[in-house]
Amino acid sequence: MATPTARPAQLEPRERDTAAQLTVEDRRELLRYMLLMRATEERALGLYRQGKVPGSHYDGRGQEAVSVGSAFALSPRDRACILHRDLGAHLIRGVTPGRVLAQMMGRVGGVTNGRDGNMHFGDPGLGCVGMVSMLPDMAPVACGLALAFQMRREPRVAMTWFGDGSTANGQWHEAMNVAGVRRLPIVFILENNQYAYSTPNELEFAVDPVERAATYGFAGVKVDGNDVEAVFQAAAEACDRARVGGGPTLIQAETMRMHGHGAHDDMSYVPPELFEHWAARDPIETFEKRLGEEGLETESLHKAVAETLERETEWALACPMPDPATAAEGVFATEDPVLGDGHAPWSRWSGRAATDA
Amino acid sequence: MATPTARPAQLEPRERDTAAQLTVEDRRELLRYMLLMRATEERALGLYRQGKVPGSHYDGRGQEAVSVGSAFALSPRDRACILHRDLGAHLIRGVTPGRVLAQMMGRVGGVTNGRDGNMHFGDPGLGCVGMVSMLPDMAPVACGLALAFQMRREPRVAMTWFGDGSTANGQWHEAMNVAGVRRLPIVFILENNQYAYSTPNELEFAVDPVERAATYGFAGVKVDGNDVEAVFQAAAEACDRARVGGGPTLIQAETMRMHGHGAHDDMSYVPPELFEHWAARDPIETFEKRLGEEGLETESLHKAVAETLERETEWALACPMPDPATAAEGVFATEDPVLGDGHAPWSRWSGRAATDA
Amino acid sequence: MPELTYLEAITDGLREEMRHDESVFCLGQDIGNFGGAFKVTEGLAAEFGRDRVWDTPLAESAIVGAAVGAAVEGMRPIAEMQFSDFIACGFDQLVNVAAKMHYRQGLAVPMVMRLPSGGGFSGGPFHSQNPEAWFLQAPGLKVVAPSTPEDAKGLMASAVRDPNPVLYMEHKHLYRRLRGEVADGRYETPLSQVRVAREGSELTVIAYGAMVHTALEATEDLDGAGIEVVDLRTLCPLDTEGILASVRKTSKVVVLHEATRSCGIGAEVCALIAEEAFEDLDGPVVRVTAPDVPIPFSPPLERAVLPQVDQVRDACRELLGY
Amino acid sequence: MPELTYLEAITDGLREEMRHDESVFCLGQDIGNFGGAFKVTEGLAAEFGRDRVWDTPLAESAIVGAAVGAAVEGMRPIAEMQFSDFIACGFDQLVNVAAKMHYRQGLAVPMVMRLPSGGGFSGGPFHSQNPEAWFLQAPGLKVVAPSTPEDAKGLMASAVRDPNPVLYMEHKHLYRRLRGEVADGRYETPLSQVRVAREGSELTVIAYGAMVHTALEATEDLDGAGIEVVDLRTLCPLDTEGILASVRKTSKVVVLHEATRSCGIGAEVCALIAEEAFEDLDGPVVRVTAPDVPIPFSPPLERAVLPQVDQVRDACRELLGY
Ligand SMILES: Cc1ncc(C[n+]2csc(CCOP(=O)(O)OP(=O)(O)O)c2C)c(N)n1
Ligand SMILES: Cc1ncc(C[n+]2csc(CCOP(=O)(O)OP(=O)(O)O)c2C)c(N)n1
Ligand SMILES: [Mg+2]
Ligand SMILES: [Mg+2]
Repeated sequence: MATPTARPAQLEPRERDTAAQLTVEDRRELLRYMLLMRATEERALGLYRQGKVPGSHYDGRGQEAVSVGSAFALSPRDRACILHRDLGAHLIRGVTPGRVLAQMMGRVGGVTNGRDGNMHFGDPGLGCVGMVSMLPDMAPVACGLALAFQMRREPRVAMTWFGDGSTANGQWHEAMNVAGVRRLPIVFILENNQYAYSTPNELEFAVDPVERAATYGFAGVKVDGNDVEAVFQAAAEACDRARVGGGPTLIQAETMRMHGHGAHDDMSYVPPELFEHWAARDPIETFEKRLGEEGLETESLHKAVAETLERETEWALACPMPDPATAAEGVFATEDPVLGDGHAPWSRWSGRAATDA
Repeated sequence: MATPTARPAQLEPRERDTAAQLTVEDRRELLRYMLLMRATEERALGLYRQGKVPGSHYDGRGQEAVSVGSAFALSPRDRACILHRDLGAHLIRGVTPGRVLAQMMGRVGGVTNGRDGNMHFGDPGLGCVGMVSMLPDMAPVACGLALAFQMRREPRVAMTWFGDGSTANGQWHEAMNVAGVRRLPIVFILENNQYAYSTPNELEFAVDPVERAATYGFAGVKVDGNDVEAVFQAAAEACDRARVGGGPTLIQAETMRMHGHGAHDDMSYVPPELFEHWAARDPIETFEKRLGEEGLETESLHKAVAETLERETEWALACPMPDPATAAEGVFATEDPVLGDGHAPWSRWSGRAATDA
Repeated sequence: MPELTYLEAITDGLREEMRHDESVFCLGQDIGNFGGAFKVTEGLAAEFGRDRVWDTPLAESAIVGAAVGAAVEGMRPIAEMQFSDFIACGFDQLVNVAAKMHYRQGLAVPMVMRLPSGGGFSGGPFHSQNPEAWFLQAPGLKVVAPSTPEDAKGLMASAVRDPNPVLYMEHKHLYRRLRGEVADGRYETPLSQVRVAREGSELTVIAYGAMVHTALEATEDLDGAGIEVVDLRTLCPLDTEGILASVRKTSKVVVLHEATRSCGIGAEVCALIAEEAFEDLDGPVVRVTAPDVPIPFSPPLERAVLPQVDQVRDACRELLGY
Repeated sequence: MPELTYLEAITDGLREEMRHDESVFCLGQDIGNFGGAFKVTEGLAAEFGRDRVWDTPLAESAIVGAAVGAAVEGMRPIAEMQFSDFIACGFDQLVNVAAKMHYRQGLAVPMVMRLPSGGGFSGGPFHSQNPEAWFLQAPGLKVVAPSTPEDAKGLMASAVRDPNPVLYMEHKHLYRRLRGEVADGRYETPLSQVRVAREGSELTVIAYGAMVHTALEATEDLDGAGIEVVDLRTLCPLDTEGILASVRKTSKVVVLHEATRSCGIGAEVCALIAEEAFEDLDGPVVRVTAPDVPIPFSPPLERAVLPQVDQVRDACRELLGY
């Protein structure tokens, strides 16, 4: 059925890294980041309810395993365009919770210093290009990042996330097709959280979009998006493949958005049974239970995360609002872009030079 | 693999028409329209070389079987958004060759009276909505036509054509996805003429785009685009299916553009072997040979077509250029749209009331 | 007459048009079951069915394109962008397909494109834009921008009945903040006619949408000067006569809008005046607009960027003293 | 100095930039093997390889988006739309992603977007447009529009080196009709500086792109009047000082462009003058532009729509006699 892909790989295939191995410490880190994401979002929601967060508020409650599991596979010099449900990915790249809270509150010290709000950010210094609201506009942009790696023969990967709703959009298709034709080193994470705002899957597409990957000439993988290790495994394999010239991968992570689209949305369109089904499969509880059964201690993580959040919240609340006199500054750049490298907490990357990703 | 389509059919399935039957007269008509298309385009090219056609010139040499075979399946009240390679479809709907020539020459009497040129036209009075240059913008528009039929519970079909190049575009995807989700009564004809301008298939997509139909939830059919009866058969089946609520079909017709993208293009990018391969499979010669072997007389058609062309050319050349004083008129409409019905030469439609399509 | 919010007036307009004509239908994201991101279409799916209030996939080009196709086939679609900012994603279908259809082939496209626009509530760079001026550089589109509940309903009726593609700019910041009397039943507010929101003879402030209220507030009692406020209501085609009539009367003009400055509606209005009413002018034509920057999220920044009452007042004072 | 056509000067500019900096690359439809629809990129694939001159699929949003991504990652992409008209299909990536990137997150986007634009050769409604004004309503984009071979090359160099997204409007009708001396090697023509194409003291005609030549021809010998022709060269950010300096000198202004009228560049220039140079004006600011219609195909219709020498002459005469 599939004709051979049109463009040969740009890079000489090299020895694949041995299958992704997680140490005990890695697994604790996965849990810690999920806890940190949830705690940060809960705090942000609290600040929103106190009226300290202007505009709207969006979070990724229930989707922690997707963002943490996938971003954990990235090396320092990989690049990420992160979605509004994926705070965990930002945290893994090295954005501190305080900066996230300051971002939401529109303060200096937030990632965009009040220029943009909500989850519309990405720290260029940590290898991230912040999303725009138009979905999924970062998919073509991520193709451009991957194109740069490919042209410079660098073994690096671009990763980008989008929702089920985004798969209906033309830009999604253009990105997938271009990535397939050029065999770009890119990993697409499709978070199927069952709804695009209030619109259920069956009004968005007639067939599961992961099926489309094959028709773009690359692998499509469906994983349990509430199992952080499964997501990680799929992402690590996809990154390995991309790094050696094996082209893109589409990973469809099945999950559920457990909060409204935004804080204003009561989710009345979600049947209670569906909600309950997913509530029983909370990604953090499931994973913590698994670790506990294996005898790992996790209680101390809760305490550490809670302490971090206190400190970070305090820091964020001490950040000033931006100076209105600066409002019109910075429309045009005067210097060339410099994307820095991100953190990469997976043990595979420690001890390696960042350039040796 | 394919999950069930999301939206149930809007129409009660009714008895399928018996498999598309072509009478001897129908088959002669297919040949006649192909001859008429080729003769009209040859004449237009001649006028272009004489400097009587301003701007550029595009034709569908070699693709006659696609446009004629598919449009022949349409009923009077069906609607068509026709591509720049598909003059045959216009002729079948009832546009006279003279109006086409006048159109190319930018004259009053041309389908757009000089407002637009080339193949950018469609006679609203004959149920056509003229294409724009942006490809494949008519695909979403055709979805809108089909949507109107579906909402009004009318057993009618929208047909639209696009090239292989267009399948890379986001609007193509949006149209296919929406058509699949709503199970619209629409027939998509993908003319794979091996190139998008100078760009060969392998730089356009990694996998044959007909494979994608299944991932949008509907049938994808690949046919020999140089066999007018095969194209017709696929189109007739697709129309029948659409008319009874069976949803869209994507028909991929394999063919070859035997002229340059435009008259300025010498096709130097086409390997001679490829060109020769297709030249030996000319859709008109092949079909005429088949009819001849079955004992059908076809010579008189050539003569009739030649005579028609003489008359029509004369008519076109007698058309005046538009009055410059009218150039700024008609930007805004003052009356509601009225799309008329098209001709439908297939014998199945004769004797039926137009409304009974 | 009942008092409705600006938002309720739009809903009322939609409902009346859908009751009046079966061929009117709505399409857009989350407009059915959910009633739309702002609840403008709330209740319509219940009354008219999910087929006539279609929850589309997230596909702006398909939404606009399908509206065009349905319109030429005799329907009267009302398409919604969830925010006007997203029109950039369906831009090509509007400016190349819808706008040029009638000029090219004499085929009318009676569709309405609802564009919830404007800022003032920390929507940030992607939920606060005022994209109306783009469409004046795409001949064939009409643009309306109601500023009152009464006009919101009446312009909706006119937009639906007009045989052309009409972009309907509804200002989000007015949705629930503004109330006004709105007549029951169907009525149409004529297109391309300015409304004199307040009469005056010493200076004219020309505005539209939410800024009409900023203009009124700024000039309500400005050192006793008689300041006329002209509400454009239709941005394309402009009511040039209505604009020039006020300019001829007052000889001084401030043009105010929330959209960014360069090549905005204000530029067109100023150019029109500089060309057609030069002799009537007693001072420069002054623009008060957002500067050429994306609309920032943080409240102090957003306030600094969006035109404020004080700025309008200062501009008027300066011009009065000219 | 060699004489080059406008088209050759663009090619020369591209070649020099690609030789100068390995991170410069081109992407677009049919630009590699075929050398582009207009042969502007001819020879580049042979010299620099098909990877640096990428024949993309027919996907404008992907082209613009990929350029944005590559740019922030340290490349300097030069993307081509086959005709500027197709920018409507990649519009969202430009106005929402590229334009706002630096303001939002301090990340520069050094990319060039080549837009072959303009009419005059029966290109019809979809191959003749001049979409430049849209981008002034999308803060964060720069726009240049060279009128001579010399500037075509020099502005290409500046556009490539600028850390911002720069839209490069290349007028198709000048491609092979205009020749001029062009220096060998790299040189940069500064952005945001008008060029006085001809000095004069009685009236200023402000134009850009192909219309600069229409302006020069129309005013070459106009009843002996000393008419200044100002070539804007950069449309965003405008050289407001350069414009106002000429207006202050001549006191009379005709603004000329090929794009349609409403909310065009001309509107912005007129508004600027009406606001900043009111006291210097000795007459209305007159616009000569295409009317608000799609550009028709048929030669007599197209001629009637595009500004012609005679119209400019008439406008100048009338204003001189004011
Ligand atoms: C192009 C575009 N159109 C409309 C919207 C408005 N909108 C914001 S989120 C959303 C739903 C997105 O659904 P999905 O892609 O599944 O992401 P999720 O929020 O479920 O993670 C919509 C329609 C948008 N952001 N972008
Ligand atoms: C959106 C868009 N981008 C670019 C073009 C310029 N263009 C005209 S025809 C063409 C190739 C089209 O290829 P295909 O779809 O295969 O149709 P064909 O001409 O081969 O029938 C291109 C790129 C266009 N018409 N529309
Ligand atoms: Mg979703
Ligand atoms: Mg083709």
